[in-house]
Amino acid sequence: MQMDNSNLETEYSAISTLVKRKEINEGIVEIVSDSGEGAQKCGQSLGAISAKMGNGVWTVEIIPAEIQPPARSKAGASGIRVRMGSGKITNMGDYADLVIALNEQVLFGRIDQHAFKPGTQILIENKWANNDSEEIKSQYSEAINHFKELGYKVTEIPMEEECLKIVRDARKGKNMWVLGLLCNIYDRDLQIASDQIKYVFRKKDDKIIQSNLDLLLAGYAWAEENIQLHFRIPSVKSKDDFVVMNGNEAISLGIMAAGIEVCSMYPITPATSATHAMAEIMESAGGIIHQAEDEIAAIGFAIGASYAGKTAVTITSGPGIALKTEFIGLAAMSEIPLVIVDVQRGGPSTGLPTKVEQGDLLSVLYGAAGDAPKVILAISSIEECFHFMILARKLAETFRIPVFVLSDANLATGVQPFKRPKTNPDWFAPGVDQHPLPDDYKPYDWDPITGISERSIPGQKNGMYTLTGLAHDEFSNVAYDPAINQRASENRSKKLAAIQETLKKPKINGDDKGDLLLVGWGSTRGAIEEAVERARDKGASVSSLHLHFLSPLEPRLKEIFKNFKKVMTVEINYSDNPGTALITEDNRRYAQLAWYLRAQTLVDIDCYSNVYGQPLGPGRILKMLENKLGIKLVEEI
Amino acid sequence: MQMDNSNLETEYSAISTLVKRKEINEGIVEIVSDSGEGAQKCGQSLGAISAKMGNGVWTVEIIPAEIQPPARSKAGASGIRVRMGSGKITNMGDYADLVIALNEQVLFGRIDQHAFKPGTQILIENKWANNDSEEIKSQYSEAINHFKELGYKVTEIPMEEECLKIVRDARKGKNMWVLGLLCNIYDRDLQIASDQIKYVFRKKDDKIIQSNLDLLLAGYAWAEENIQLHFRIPSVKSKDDFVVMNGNEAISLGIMAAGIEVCSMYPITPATSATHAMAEIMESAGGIIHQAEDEIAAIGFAIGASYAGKTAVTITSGPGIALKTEFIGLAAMSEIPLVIVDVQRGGPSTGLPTKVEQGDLLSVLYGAAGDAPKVILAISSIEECFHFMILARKLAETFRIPVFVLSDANLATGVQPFKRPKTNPDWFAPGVDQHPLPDDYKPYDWDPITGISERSIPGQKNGMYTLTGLAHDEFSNVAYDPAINQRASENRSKKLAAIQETLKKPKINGDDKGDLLLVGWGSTRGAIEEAVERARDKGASVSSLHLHFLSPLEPRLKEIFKNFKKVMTVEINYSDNPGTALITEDNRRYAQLAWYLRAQTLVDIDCYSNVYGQPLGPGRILKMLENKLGIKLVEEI
Amino acid sequence: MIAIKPDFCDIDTSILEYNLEDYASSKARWCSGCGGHTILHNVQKLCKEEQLAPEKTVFVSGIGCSSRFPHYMKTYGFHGLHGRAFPVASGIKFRRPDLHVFVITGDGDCCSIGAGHWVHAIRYNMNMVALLFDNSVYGLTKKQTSPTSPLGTVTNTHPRGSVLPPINPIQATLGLPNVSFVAQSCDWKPAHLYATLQKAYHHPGLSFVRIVQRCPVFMRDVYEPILKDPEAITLLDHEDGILLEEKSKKSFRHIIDHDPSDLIKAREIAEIVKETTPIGLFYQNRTANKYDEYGAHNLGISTENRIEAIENLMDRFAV
Amino acid sequence: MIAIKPDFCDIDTSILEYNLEDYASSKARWCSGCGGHTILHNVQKLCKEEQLAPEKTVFVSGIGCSSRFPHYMKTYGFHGLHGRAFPVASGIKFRRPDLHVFVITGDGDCCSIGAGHWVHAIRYNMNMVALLFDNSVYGLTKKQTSPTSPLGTVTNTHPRGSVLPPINPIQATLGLPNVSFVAQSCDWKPAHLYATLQKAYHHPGLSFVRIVQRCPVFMRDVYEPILKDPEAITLLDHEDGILLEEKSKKSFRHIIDHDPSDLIKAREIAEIVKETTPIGLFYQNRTANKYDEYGAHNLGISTENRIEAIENLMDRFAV
Ligand SMILES: Cc1ncc(C[n+]2csc(CCOP(=O)(O)OP(=O)(O)O)c2C)c(N)n1
Ligand SMILES: Cc1ncc(C[n+]2csc(CCOP(=O)(O)OP(=O)(O)O)c2C)c(N)n1
Ligand code: SF4
Ligand code: SF4
Ligand SMILES: [Mg+2]
Ligand SMILES: [Mg+2]
Repeated sequence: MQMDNSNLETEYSAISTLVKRKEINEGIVEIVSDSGEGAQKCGQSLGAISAKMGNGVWTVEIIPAEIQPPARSKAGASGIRVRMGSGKITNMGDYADLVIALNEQVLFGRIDQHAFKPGTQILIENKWANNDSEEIKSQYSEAINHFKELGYKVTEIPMEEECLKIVRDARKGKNMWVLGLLCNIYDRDLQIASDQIKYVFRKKDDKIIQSNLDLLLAGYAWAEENIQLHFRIPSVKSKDDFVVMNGNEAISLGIMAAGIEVCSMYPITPATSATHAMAEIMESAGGIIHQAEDEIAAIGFAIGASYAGKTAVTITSGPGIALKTEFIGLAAMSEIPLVIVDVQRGGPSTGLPTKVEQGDLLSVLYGAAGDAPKVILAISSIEECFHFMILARKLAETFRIPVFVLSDANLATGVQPFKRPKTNPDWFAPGVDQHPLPDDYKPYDWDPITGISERSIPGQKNGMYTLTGLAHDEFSNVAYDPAINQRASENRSKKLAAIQETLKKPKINGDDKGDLLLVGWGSTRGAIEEAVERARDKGASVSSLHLHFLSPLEPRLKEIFKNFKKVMTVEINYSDNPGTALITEDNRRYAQLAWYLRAQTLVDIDCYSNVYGQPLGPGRILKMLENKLGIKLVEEI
Repeated sequence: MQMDNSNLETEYSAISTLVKRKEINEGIVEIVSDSGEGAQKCGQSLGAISAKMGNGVWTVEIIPAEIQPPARSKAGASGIRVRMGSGKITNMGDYADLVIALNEQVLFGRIDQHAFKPGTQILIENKWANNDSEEIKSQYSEAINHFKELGYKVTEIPMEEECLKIVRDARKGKNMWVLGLLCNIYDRDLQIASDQIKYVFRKKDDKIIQSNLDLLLAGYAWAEENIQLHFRIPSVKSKDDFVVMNGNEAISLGIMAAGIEVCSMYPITPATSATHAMAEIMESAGGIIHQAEDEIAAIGFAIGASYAGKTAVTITSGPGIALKTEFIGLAAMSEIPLVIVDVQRGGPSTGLPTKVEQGDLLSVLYGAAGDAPKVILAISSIEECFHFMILARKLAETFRIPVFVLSDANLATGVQPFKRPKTNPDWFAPGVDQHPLPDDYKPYDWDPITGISERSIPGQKNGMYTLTGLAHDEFSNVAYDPAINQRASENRSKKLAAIQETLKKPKINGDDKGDLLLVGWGSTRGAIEEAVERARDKGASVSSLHLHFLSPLEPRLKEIFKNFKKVMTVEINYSDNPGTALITEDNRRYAQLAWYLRAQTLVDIDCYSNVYGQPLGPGRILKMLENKLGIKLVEEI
Repeated sequence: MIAIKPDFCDIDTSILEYNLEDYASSKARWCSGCGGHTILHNVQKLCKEEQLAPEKTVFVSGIGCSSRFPHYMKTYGFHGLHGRAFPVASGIKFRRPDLHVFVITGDGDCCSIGAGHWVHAIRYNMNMVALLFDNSVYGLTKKQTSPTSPLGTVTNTHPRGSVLPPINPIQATLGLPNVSFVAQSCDWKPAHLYATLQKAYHHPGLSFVRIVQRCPVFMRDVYEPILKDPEAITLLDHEDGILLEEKSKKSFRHIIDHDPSDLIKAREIAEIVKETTPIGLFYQNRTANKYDEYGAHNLGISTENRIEAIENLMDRFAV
Repeated sequence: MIAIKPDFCDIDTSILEYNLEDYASSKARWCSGCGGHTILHNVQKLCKEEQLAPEKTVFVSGIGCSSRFPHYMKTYGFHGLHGRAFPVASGIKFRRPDLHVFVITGDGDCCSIGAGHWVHAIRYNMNMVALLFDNSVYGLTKKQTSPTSPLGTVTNTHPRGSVLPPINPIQATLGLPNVSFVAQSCDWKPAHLYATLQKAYHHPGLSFVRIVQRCPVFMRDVYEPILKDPEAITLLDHEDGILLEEKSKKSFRHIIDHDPSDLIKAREIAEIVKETTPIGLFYQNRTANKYDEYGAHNLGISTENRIEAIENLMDRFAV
């Protein structure tokens, strides 16, 4: 489409110079509404615009449990948080500085979740003040007073009224008016903003695009005149290209970039959206998504595809992992390359399907009966969601081993810009080998040191063998001699030691000795490192270590731990609180990584963990450090 | 049936006084044959007879992998080992003293499994020596020579020939002739022996019973005249009544004695035979076995039955546990009482279906995603197979928690006499409570200290609630407030601490301080304790500890471990051997209990384990102790 | 389902008057216009008409929008695992003949991940009512293809349209052993839906009812044609079938007379789904084996008999 | 199954002469008299007649006596998990149209634990041959009831006799969507068995063949009557069906003419199992959708196109 916006441009520059602006180096905005009011689209656009301007950004969606929750309800809060900064932003942060609310009720859920602090600016739709229903009217005014009591700065805004000047149905469009409002408040580049709108509505007709542009400008102008909040967030525009996406989208891109051709799945929150991102494009990239009848069939199908050709991937979440357990044992036993992505959610059982937890580590590590060695990788950023898929595929192929990649609900929906990867053909799996094998080929000709053996793929002459889950020898013949099972088990286990050999001693964030070392894995990285930096700025002797390989573990951890007075893991999963009645050293149940590291290193590793189902903010961690170290770290609010 | 055996009796006494006998305090006999030759019936009878005479006994079957393996083949070895002693016998022992072989080929498998030692007496069917087939003839003579080279004492015996004097088809009957032979060699009471035969063949007609009695006598007489092996194993006949059965039979009796009314299962080796034992009788005991369409349905059905009434049981083995994982998470989350029996077999995957492994500990402990607390009990004797079912049912009911009972293939088929339990009505589950509940009833009214709450059963007025696997509050309402999930998780976890409170500090076998403590769990108990006693007799400073509660762990273990220079577990599962290339302290993968105890106690616990798929004999453990302690413990053979 | 008083537990049998409110729990959190709402209402009406004691009534479901159903009833409920409602319900009913057990399942829950249990539940033929909420899509997970999605349905997993013809749950069920009651209705014909629920409730055995359900959020295109076009629905009519008042019958353009005892014919009719949506009773057989009767046959034996049985078994192992 | 050469990997296409030995691996470890032996022999014969390259042929099985089958073939084999042969085979075939894939499953493996996958494998209708070895019992685990055990069968789990009527695998399959080939034979009629295997092999789509199999060790009573009584078997005959030579036809007392294109009729005939065992082709439809064609449609795209597609997608996220 083409449209003339020369006049627009002048207009922009005209406006965007008038006001005085306070320079801040970050801002956290939330847009909260009933579902279906487009709050998320508004926030994602704000994030993209900011990223284009060279700001660091992290956005995370606020998702209600139901498809269409009751309007104006606490549980129905739907929306998004956008954290923008002059530097790199790696997590959602703590309290919102500014909140746009399309009704008052949806804020109560956020308040329960400690999303706001005294001083938080709340810009709220004022139409409820004179609603026909007395009940709503009073709900509204009571809420406003309540918010003020809580110390929030409340500004009532005639959003509906203003939008109706431009569109007939304010529900469709209010979000772009709000975007304009925010663009003014945070000094976003209107040219970039309008391009963003054109991109978002690219499939709609020009009229719609034009009216949304009008709304943008109207909101912008209204803020200019009526609002006293004007900030500037300095940014350094890097010459690199960037992409902005959420973790699940990055995983789906990574799968394609790895040259994986079969993604076999069964829908489950929060993993499914990764396949949605893929479904449209994967076929043109030479791959296909198979939606199986259940998780067992999904992994069975992936295993069949891997066995017969290129390493396949299956993607799921906790309940699905449980169902895949038996097949994972088979993959480990018969050494079938396979990638399993686990986008973790709150457990146990159905638990908190849309919320974050790091609760699957031990179940993937030990899930299957007997000794079933597997590789476990943990993703700690959106960017890694992309690159680890390529690594996982290579590991699976080279070592003939199932490789788990652990993500979680926080990464799945978190959005962050990262350096645009340049697709590299070396990332792709090689073509399916169909060359004849030597007459004396053995399907499990285990290398005595590494346990690695060369697999044969149907179609290869002399490669014929019967793969089996029964104990078997080098020829895959069923083992009747007891010595065989011991030997085969040793060889399968050696592969993990061999992989560890290829790993470097992990880097530490901060000094490599001190009072306290925090150890984390997965999506908590940004929050932990930010907290550690803030604590160190205040003179605390604390460092952090973030693990990406969980099986095998990264090397020389004990050596690292020895240099700290105290070591503790920070995780989002359950652990007993030593304070609790009946909980003793004899029975305390530790967080999952802590448990695992204690066994491997015998270091007395403590843990800080909880199952609130929310991403850990740096502030929470800082508060914990304050108690542990007895130093003042958090400024009271 | 009635038959006159007055003359028999005199006959017996007549014979059984002639020869001189060497007194031994134990003997290990193996009867090995093609399957279908009745070796097992022969050995079981010998065991029962010996138990009746007041000897300690352990018998274990030798089972081929196929239903009907090829005759005269190494893999086809089918038979039984019987260990008889003057004292209590708790395991299969090490090397056979005497072997009855119905053909030579079946011995090769046993030799691979180190079942014999130089000096072992082999009494072998000699008919093969002049078989029509040259091939068989030479196989036979070569084997005989080979056996002699290995130092076995071989005696060739005309079994077929002798039996044909009494029966037309020697295949049917040879086993009872052999029983007679063994009764003479070990001085078994012929009256008891003939009663045993009458019992075994009680469903057959008198002619058959008579001919088997004749075979018994003939074998007995033949040995008297032709064999120089005559032993006596002193015995003390206790006044208590005893029962003799295998572990699976004991489990099935225990299930009934617990008053469990629903056993929901899907067939799997080695668990299934427990339900066979039950199937016939359970209905008259007020229960029913449900054979479900798969393991998932089996546990789902059991959970439904528990939810609606009395605690039910589901029984399976490793691959089945994998499939039950998701439902186990639900049972833990929604606090449904349930008993899960896992008769462990060799893994991973299909592994070694008929062989023993203790490979499921970590998978049942951590199998499900998130935090799913459950109780885990480990059975260490046939007698416990019975009593632990009663305990498990009570724990499940009292704490509203899934309870695992771990048995294994060794206990499943091992046969041992134990004091006959007197069925106690207190063992039975109470009737299904249908009394109205108070109006303010809460389905999860967690006790702040113990986490225990009272469940309501459909039919109870005011008890209505919707059980859910979603995070929920005291009313089982779906949790939208993040604090609820944390609180509920804490309460579910408290139950384990509460159970540990009720446990005593475990007893130690041997001194409670010393150079080395062996820690075991499950079926290895007999072998470990026998080895420890033998080592202590030789002056070694070693003790052993056997754990029955694995979740929660028994209390004050760290305190116990501190009194020993070295602590190591002895297990039948996989662990890396520190000697192996690339295996370092950083990556060594420990045996399962060792792993778990290291994490909980931070004591540097070593392990001795392997996956040969065989029960551990005391000799193997003694040899290991010899190396560890540098003391001579095993007399060379 | 006929409630039998079990002899092993004492029950307060005083008869109460239950009203609709006695079955209604928290407000249903389904989207507005969701077919679930009408089904819920008619099930509550059934409970009231039949005066089912709430504490004697259990709704068992899997996971899905539809499976949230038990949370909206003020009876016992079991909101279990995805695809596993049937095994749980069977376990509940096995030793509790006195309970009224309903299974609530979705097209993904029943026909995809739960297909194996569905096959065997039909075979067990336990005395329960099973309601398949068939909206031809995965609702809760936001629009993926379901086994009953029409060929070519555009979903998030098949943006180019689904590539396989849908399962016909009626036909599939009619091919299973021991099948005893198979009916179909839709959420927007309340009279027919209610009559079907009543017939199902009174059937001795497993009553399998597929309810064509509207999902306005994701599947408008699938049901709207049926909704609009009066030709699109065909009523199966028979004195032994679902009985409607004459006036409500009038609303149907197509009526086929079908004797629900004729299995062969039922399968023939089940084929016509390509042209029209048949609603009514396809098949009923009151005499099929009931696995719950086997489950209940030895309920409540005395402690003495129990001890005796165990001791007898023990004797076999005595030495 | 027609082998298509995929364009994404180079294959040595030189034609060889394969003999029976080229397909025979270690001696089959089944009991003597087990029906498995004849089935194995006829499958090997089929491979030879069709000159299937052993390295291009894959036998996929679950767990059971029957599922040991792949170990006895000198081709590729996948002896997987109990009940899961179908998903694995589907995954193998999905991107390898050039492979000849056979599924070997037992009555417990397919109709009990594998029932859900069975339902969906029929619907996927991928170009493979599926052989159901139906001995009406769990053999490997030593005689437990299977879903196809006749009512009243005495087994180790039902010493008083099984309590439910058996699944009729033919009828169940005929009720499923996209079904394209359903046949039945038995292990002791080698000519018919072989002809059936051939017909199945040449069918484009999933050929589901139930083979009534003898288990002399556990189930003599079930098949011996059929074996002895010449009335007990009914031959389905048609020019489009399984073709037998006249002389072998002679051995059948009962012959029904059945057109395999008639699905309604096929279901009617499938009911007669109570009186007799029908063998032959029940139904065939060459034109049903094939999921493997969907799986193969974008095979072997160039590295350039792959990169381009990824970069295009990346553009969407560019800032
Ligand atoms: C083991 C498992 N796999 C997947 C899911 C995710 N999931 C929840 S509901 C659902 C399907 C819902 O579709 P349907 O059964 O038709 O119910 P509807 O929402 O349409 O009523 C899925 C795949 C889950 N909860 N558990
Ligand atoms: C998950 C799992 N459950 C149970 C078993 C035990 N098992 C092995 S084969 C089998 C059934 C065999 O019956 P069928 O499929 O009819 O094959 P057959 O032996 O009769 O040929 C069972 C239950 C298993 N191996 N894995
Ligand atoms: S998504 Fe569809 S099925 Fe689910 S509640 Fe909404 S309308 Fe109903
Ligand atoms: S048990 Fe039956 S099915 Fe299994 S091998 Fe033996 S005869 Fe064949
Ligand atoms: Mg649905
Ligand atoms: Mg079978």
